[in-house]
Amino acid sequence: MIRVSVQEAPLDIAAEHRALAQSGVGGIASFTGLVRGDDGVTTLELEQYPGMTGRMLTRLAEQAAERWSLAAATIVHRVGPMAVGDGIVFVGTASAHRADALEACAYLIDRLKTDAPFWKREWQGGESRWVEARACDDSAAERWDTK
Amino acid sequence: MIRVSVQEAPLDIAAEHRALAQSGVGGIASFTGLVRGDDGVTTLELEQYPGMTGRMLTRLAEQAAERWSLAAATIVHRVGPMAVGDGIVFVGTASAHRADALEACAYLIDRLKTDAPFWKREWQGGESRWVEARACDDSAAERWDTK
Amino acid sequence: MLTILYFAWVREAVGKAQEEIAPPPSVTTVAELVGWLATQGEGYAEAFADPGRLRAALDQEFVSLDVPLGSAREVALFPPVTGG
Amino acid sequence: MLTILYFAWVREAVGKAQEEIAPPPSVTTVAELVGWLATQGEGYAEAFADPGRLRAALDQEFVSLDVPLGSAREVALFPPVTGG
Repeated sequence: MIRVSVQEAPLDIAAEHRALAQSGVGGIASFTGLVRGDDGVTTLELEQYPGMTGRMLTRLAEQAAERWSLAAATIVHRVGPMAVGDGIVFVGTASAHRADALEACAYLIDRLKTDAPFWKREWQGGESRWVEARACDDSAAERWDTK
Repeated sequence: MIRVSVQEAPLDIAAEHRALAQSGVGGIASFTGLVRGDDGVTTLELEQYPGMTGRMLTRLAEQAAERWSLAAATIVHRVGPMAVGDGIVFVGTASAHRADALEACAYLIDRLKTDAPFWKREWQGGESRWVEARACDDSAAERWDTK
Repeated sequence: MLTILYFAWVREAVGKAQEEIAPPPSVTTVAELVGWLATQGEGYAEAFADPGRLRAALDQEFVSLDVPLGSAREVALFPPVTGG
Repeated sequence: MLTILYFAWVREAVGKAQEEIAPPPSVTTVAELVGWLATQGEGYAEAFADPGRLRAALDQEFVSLDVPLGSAREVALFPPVTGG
């Protein structure tokens, strides 16, 4: 069962875990990306390409479900303004095999960083700057191609 | 920051995530093991070696913190009777680097299966049986020795 | 007519999120569209001066800048993505 | 005097969780302790008949059955662990 959400509402980690547990299997892996307060950042803003984001996240979840034995996969990505410490993205996988759950979770967060049309902007008080893409995210995503 | 708990109370996944987020870093990985309802199991019971469990879990978390760059690591293991769908164990790691968080999380759950003195007993109505150790858990734990 | 969408600092430099455009017939690839857009005014010049900083999608699929526009109806131009 | 702890089905077969025992001087290793315990009654015979099914800890550290008891105060005997 695949669940994808692009939402302004805060992540509800307990609810996402409960929904994944409905699949009845033995293990749930998750990764949550959080807003860091580095360099005096006060607010993070996430812009998306509406329409394309949901479709790309669904495709990533389907690819993970083809590659690993998953009973369920969830991707929730927030958009709009968020505070330091808030969750930006939640990726969760449920599987009878813990290695499958953990690897699929790593795959999803790595690919999401390069394959989903979101853009981060950091605010420090009244000043803002668009976050630059990182080369290490490209190589993290590519390692799944060579396997 | 290391947090270890062996408890009868249900896992509180949201609270564990909030505590890990206090570390201020960008990512939290977690793995939650759940009671499966296979083969008509109605209740799972967990026995521990009191005193030794807490120390072994703390040692595992310390080993993970030496091996990966972690801002925080949490291991919570339930004991006593639990229902189908309940969480048995929660492993959570916080890191500035998502690969560190995910790998350390995989390490902790793999090692915990072989290095912590817990025993599972499955109840099917009034009948019970002790769960047998699985060879695949030994090999999953050993893969971390050869790296 | 093409629907063109701009995101992040490209949107801010251009000063709009979306527009309908009929580029000249000489524009057949995404890169040529970018080059042509760069001549359409000050904000456009700023947004499209360095194609190396840009990424694109045709009808909501990522493409490299050298692909033909073909029969695409929606072109999006934006910086490398930074979600997750 | 040794404190001996039993867990899981070993505890159930023996019929107790813990006891204080002074084994004879000929018992110097964990395996020898297991062999001696197997002679201490019906439940013990059942619990300790097959040392291959048993694991042990000395003073709360896992050990293999061939190690000497040494100056350990607490010996635990149990099946392979199945937590997590």
